[in-house]
Amino acid sequence: GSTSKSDEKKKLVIYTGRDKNVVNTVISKFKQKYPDIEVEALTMGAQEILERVRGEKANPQADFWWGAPQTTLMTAAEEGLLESYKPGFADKIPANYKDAQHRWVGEMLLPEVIMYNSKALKKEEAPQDWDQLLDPKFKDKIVIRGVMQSGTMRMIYSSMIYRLGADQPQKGYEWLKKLDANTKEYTPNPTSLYLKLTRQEGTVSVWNLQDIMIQKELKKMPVDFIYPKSGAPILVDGVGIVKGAKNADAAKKFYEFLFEEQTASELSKKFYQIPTRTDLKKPDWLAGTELKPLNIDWAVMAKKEKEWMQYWDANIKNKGKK
Amino acid sequence: MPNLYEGAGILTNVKLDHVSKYFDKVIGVENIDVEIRSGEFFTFLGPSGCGKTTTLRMIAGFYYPTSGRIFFGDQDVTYLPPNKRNIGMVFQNYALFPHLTVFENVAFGLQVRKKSKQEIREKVERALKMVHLDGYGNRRIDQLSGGQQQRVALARALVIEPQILLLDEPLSNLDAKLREETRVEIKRLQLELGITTIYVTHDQAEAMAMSDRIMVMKNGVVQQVGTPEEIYNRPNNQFVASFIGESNLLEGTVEEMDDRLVKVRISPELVLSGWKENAAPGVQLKKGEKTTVSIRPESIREASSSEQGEENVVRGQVTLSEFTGVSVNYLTRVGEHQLKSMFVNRGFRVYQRGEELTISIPKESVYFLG
Amino acid sequence: MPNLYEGAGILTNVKLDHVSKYFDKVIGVENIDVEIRSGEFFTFLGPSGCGKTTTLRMIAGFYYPTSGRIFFGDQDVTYLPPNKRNIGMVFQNYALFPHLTVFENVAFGLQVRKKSKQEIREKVERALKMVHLDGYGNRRIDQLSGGQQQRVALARALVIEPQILLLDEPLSNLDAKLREETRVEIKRLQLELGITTIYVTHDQAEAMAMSDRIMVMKNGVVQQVGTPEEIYNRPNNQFVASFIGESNLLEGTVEEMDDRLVKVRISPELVLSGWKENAAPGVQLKKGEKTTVSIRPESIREASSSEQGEENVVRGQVTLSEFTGVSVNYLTRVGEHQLKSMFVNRGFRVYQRGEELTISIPKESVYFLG
Amino acid sequence: MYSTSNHSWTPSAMKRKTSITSSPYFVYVLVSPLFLVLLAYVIYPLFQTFIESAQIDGTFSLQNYLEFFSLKNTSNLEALWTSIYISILSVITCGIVGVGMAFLLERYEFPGRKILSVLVMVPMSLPPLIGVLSFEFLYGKSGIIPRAFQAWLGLNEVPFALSGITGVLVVHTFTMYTYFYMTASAAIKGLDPSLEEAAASLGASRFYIWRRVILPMLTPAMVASSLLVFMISMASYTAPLIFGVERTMTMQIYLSRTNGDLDMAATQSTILSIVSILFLLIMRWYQNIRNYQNMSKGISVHRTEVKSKVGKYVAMILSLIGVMILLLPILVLVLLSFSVDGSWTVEVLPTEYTLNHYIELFTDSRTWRPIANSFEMSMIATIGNILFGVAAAYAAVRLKFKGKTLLDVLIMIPWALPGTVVGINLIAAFSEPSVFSLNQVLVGTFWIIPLAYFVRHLPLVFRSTSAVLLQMDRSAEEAARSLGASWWYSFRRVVFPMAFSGILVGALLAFVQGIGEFVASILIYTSETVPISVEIFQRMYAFEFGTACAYGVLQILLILIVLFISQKVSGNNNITV
Ligand SMILES: Nc1ncnc2c1ncn2[C@@H]1O[C@H](COP(=O)(O)OP(=O)(O)OP(=O)(O)O)[C@@H](O)[C@H]1O
Ligand SMILES: Nc1ncnc2c1ncn2[C@@H]1O[C@H](COP(=O)(O)OP(=O)(O)OP(=O)(O)O)[C@@H](O)[C@H]1O
Ligand SMILES: [Fe+3]
Ligand SMILES: [Mg+2]
Ligand SMILES: [Mg+2]
Repeated sequence: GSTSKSDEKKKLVIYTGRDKNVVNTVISKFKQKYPDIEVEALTMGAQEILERVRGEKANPQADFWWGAPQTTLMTAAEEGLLESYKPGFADKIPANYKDAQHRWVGEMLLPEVIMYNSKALKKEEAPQDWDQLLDPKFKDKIVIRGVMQSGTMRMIYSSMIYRLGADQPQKGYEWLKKLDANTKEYTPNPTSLYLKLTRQEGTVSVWNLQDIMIQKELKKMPVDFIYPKSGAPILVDGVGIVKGAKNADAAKKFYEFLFEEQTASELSKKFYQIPTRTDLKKPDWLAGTELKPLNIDWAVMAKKEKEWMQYWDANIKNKGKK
Repeated sequence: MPNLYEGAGILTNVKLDHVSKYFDKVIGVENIDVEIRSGEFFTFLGPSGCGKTTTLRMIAGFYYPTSGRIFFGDQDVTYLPPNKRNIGMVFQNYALFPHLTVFENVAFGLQVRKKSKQEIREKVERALKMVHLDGYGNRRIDQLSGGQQQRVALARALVIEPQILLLDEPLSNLDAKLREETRVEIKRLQLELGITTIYVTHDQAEAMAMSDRIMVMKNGVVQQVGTPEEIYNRPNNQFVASFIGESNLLEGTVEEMDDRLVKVRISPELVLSGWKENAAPGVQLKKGEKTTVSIRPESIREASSSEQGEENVVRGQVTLSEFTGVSVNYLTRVGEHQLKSMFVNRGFRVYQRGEELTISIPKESVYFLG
Repeated sequence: MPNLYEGAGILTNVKLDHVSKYFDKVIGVENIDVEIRSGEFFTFLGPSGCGKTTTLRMIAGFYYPTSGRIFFGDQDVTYLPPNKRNIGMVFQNYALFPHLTVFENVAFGLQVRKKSKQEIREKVERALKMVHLDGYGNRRIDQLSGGQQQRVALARALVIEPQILLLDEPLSNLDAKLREETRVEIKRLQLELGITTIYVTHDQAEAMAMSDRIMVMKNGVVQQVGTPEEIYNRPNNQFVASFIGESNLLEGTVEEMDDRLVKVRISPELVLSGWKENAAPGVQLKKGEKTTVSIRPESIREASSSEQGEENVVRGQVTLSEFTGVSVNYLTRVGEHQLKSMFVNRGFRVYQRGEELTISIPKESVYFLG
Repeated sequence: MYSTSNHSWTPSAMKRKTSITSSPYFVYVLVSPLFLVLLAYVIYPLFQTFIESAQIDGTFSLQNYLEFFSLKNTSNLEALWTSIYISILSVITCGIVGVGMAFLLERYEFPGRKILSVLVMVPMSLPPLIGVLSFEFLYGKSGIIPRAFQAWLGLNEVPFALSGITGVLVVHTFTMYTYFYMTASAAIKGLDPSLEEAAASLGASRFYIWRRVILPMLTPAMVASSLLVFMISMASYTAPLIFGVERTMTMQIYLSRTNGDLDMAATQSTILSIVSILFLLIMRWYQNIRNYQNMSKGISVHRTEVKSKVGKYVAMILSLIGVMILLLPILVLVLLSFSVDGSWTVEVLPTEYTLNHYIELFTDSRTWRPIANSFEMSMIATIGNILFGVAAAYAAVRLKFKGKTLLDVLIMIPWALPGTVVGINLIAAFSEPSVFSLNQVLVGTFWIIPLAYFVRHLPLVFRSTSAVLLQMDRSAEEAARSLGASWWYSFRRVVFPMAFSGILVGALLAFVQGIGEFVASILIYTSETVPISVEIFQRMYAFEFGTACAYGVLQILLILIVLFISQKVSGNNNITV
């Protein structure tokens, strides 16, 4: 049963993949607005959220799932872990950024871009487009976040294959093989990716725009991004209500709150999020960059990704140099 | 719960009812059937590995018999846990508590019985004094010599004044003086408190001196149960005769026999006569038949020259002469036989190897084992 | 470095040069100064806790002396590691390797010496046979009885035929038969191979029977070193007299004295005379002065009625009568004194507590301890 | 009989009592609670895992297993092989380092030995997440040591860097040698000193004695730690990942799960546990061949002799070096906690230092909550481990009953599985009320984490306790019983104190593991019970690397205090000079 007595505080349990600072900011604002709702936010990786929600399916503990790549959300939706709910702002979000049955909705866009060490390389010296990554001059200068464990990376790599023709992945494989040849190392986690980059074990990588901005602006790390000329795969990071949520009301309130203009623009300013809502103003820090997406059919990607990545893992990874 | 610990006055005979114990296929003991009377001092005697410890451990409750039952009084205790048996045990390997001091080791059983601090202190000190370890209370066990450790084990078992005392070679590492004193002390306690005591020793003299009855075992099988005199003077078989004390075992043929006397020819040079009644139970002597004669070395005397040629007086050559302080032991060759004899050291002249010696074997010391 | 393992022919006398060992403040042994001759069978004898094991462990190299030096032959071995000493040792606590079988335990020392498989097999089997454990080779140590374990320990030390053999109560858990046999075996090995043997035992008879010389200790201090006869018949002091065998120690005053005979009054009822030369080293007897007389119980005889009233013949009341098989022991009260006596069991009549008994004390058995 | 006594009981009253406790089946009464608990927390989830792996669309099928072993796609087989290979090597390296350190620190007395013997345990307190990173900082391509060499030798490139299997082994050795160290120390302490003397008297050299007497006598301890190390290496995730050894069983499981291949993941988990169980069975068999129980008569003297001066100093220097090497990664953490995030780039050592991370920690009122949480939950779990683990070890070593091996296997399985799998199993088992959870939903409550720690770390106490019990002469316990002590009394006064060293080792390992546990915690923690590891993870996730390190340092310090106190409690008095 959900919260019963009126004098008792209502509760809201959020599983979130967002960083602590984002969570704190949003929740304290939310609490100002809804002082009678007690919010519990548990931070973990998207994969862990999926595992937890899966495990708790019979007796869900969470109400709101805040933050996971759309592929994960799609899996969860397929497994029946997400509640179908159409929020009030739904119309302001383009159809390709949300589930048709409203089991999840994209909150922000994560363009995947090229990252470089701005202390070691000048902006002009860095690769300007995907294909330039294959340039021999970047041999052993590229470090990549371990592909198989990272939703982001799998997405980028699949996009590269898709880009060169989804029906004939061989081309994409070739491309990735060349990239592998130039890659010095795959790092086990984002932290060590940044560490290796700043410590100049490598100078170039690919990663998502938001993180790069945070590192650059908030952490004063010597990194910067280059938006590939031919366009970037834009990942959608979304949210949803857990199926069987005990505090569905509160979850809906939070849902709406999260997408309010004020919240979204604050997150955008402070944490470099690019909101999915089309009706909002483009953040200042994006001035001059055109968000050109690669043209990708996510349904096809989702179907193929597993096969492609397994192939990559088995046949390409660490084999490019031979 | 019954207060077993206030044991005084309780009669505790221990009955082993056809008890056997096998270790997989190895025989520990087989079919032991004996009753140890309440308040008795009972000794298990037998060669190393004959099953003494095994039997004791079954009585203590550390082994369950493979078959058979054990009773304390009327109560079947075969499967009763050891701590319910009100026994005190000295283990062959001491089994001291290494993490406790000497005092704490001895106090352990009293603490279990929830005695007052005061009483524990007094009793432990008395017990330590008894084994000459007063002043060692605070020592750690590993700071004691082997014999001292054994004494702690002894004190620990005695201090609780149990109803049944199981002693597995409790004095094996002590010197004669201390053994003697401790023996007296154990005996005193046993008599005073009416404790049923079961004693394992490798020392026959000790067994003889202390026991009310002795059980002689061999390869897990009981050979004889009886008083020290019975066992010594009327052994059931050759094994008992030779195991308890020294014995000359000689095979021969009954040559002559009348109502009282039997004459046995051992060898051309050696004919012995003895009293007919001196025969092991069940032995039927018949003229012309084989028999085995047992003679204790200490019963043999040096014959004076005047006795020469008398019955049971023979002359031989000393092949081994051994001085033990108390006595001189000889091996004397008579024909093909070597006769052991033991002469008490009274300042007699000591014969050396090779010398001739005339010995006399009293008729009453010739025992027929059949 | 000399190859100690090929020991045959090397003379190994063991010299303890003013050796002391303290454990913090506790005295282990103090100022031991003795030389054990090559090939000798030397015994440490003394009450429990007197420092026998401590001394042995210093010779083995497990303790370093607090002061003093130890020599094997000319070589100072005080700090030489044990494994370089070519010793064989039987530990008082056996110290068997629980993770190895009987065979492996015994073979250990031979494997260290890199003997061939064949040789090891043969030697181990012979050693096991010697201690009557043939067929036990594959047993685990925890499947043996106490005495069997001790025998494994013995076999393990003997099989390597070391130059120096250190035996710490190696027979304490064996029965008389087996002790006897093993003693003979040890002795044989020792003589055959010229092994210097240092033996610790609590059994004086054993010590007497086997030893070339004996060192008697008390509280860590040496009391006397000498042959068994010397120690038994001419003890240095009261302690030795009473520790080695039984002794009646009686205090009295020298009443009469001539060139050969001394007469001592012990009590109004008891006057003893003995030969003057029977006195401990350094004892000066003077008329009117106090002296202590030592009489061995076994030297006391039952007096025939005809001897009544003669010198050294006294009448008393039996206060304790103990049958040990070999002998009957009496305590006889004469005035305020209790005289221990031991009569060999020859089927004599056994006096009971309370009966009157007349005893005779041979003059040659009266020894003056000063 | 007994009629003369004036108490009121009758033989029949006694008989009733006897009939329960004396029955040969009594032991089953004793051990069945153990089995019940294990059934609930181990078998049940594991069985479900197996069912999942052997079911395709609701019908039984071994398809997944065929696929696993198919030669068409060998990545699973490769992963299995790599995992086994790494695990065996890890056992060997951990054994060498752990036993070596135990030998130096237990057998030699030198100034500072006590401090070193605490420090040597510190590596196990290394927080798993940032801990592995510190290796990167130390030995990675841009690590302090390679860069120092590069600078020193004036090279263009770093001369060496840790990677691949070597890297994994270094990390494994570093983080897991403590299993060997601690169990071996306890065993060396409990070893009958007269055995060494006996061997020496038979002419054996030090080395020979070690080879033939001491090491074999340490078998129970070594078997215990080998099992622990092997299994956790099999389940190791981060270390192989960091050093680019990606084809491991855990990685395969992870990938299967992210791919949504749940039945394949279940298959892989099952195979992982089967390998670990096989290893367990082999080790048990090996251990059971021989007897390790102290058989000497009486209590042997501990040798009081100081060894040669040279040996003493060599030992001192060796252990000092050992400890320094072992402490390096922790020192790096300390260094990082004081350096400005992102400032340390191409230099050998950080250039800018700051106290900010600590200030941040100490000014945040919530800093202590996770620490308190972790200590509390780990403590609860450890107490449970002691109660249950010691009882189970006692039963397994001392009692005779059928199903001992099964008990052993059951206890060890949670250790053999990857933490994630354990976490997921627990969620699955306790997200609905069941008999085993006393009809409570444990998921989302405080109790689920202590329960996870308990189940997962039970093997530590169980193993180390059984190792000492195997070594301990059981006759002391018999003596206590013969003196009238009930089972419980003699357990309390004799068995427990005599086995204390082993129990303490297990308890410490369990406690420290609990404090560091992350993989399962992240799946089951609630906002009330954020453990320190999750907190560190969150800081790292928010890119507050320095603060995360500072947090880690705090954790290490606290663990160090615990270790130090326990060292004092255990009264390290076996070596006296
Ligand atoms: N480690 C130790 N610490 C303190 N005192 C000790 C230590 N070892 C032995 N002692 C003491 O030193 C004395 C001599 O001991 P030792 O073991 O040499 O006696 P022992 O003659 O062999 O006696 P036993 O016949 O009982 O074995 C004893 O009083 C003993 O208590
Ligand atoms: N656990 C066991 N497994 C196999 N055989 C055993 C075991 N325990 C004892 N035995 C065997 O049982 C027999 C009897 O052993 P027990 O310990 O009772 O002998 P004992 O009479 O006490 O001998 P000792 O005087 O040498 O102590 C021995 O032959 C011994 O080898
Ligand atoms: Fe004896
Ligand atoms: Mg025995
Ligand atoms: Mg001794």
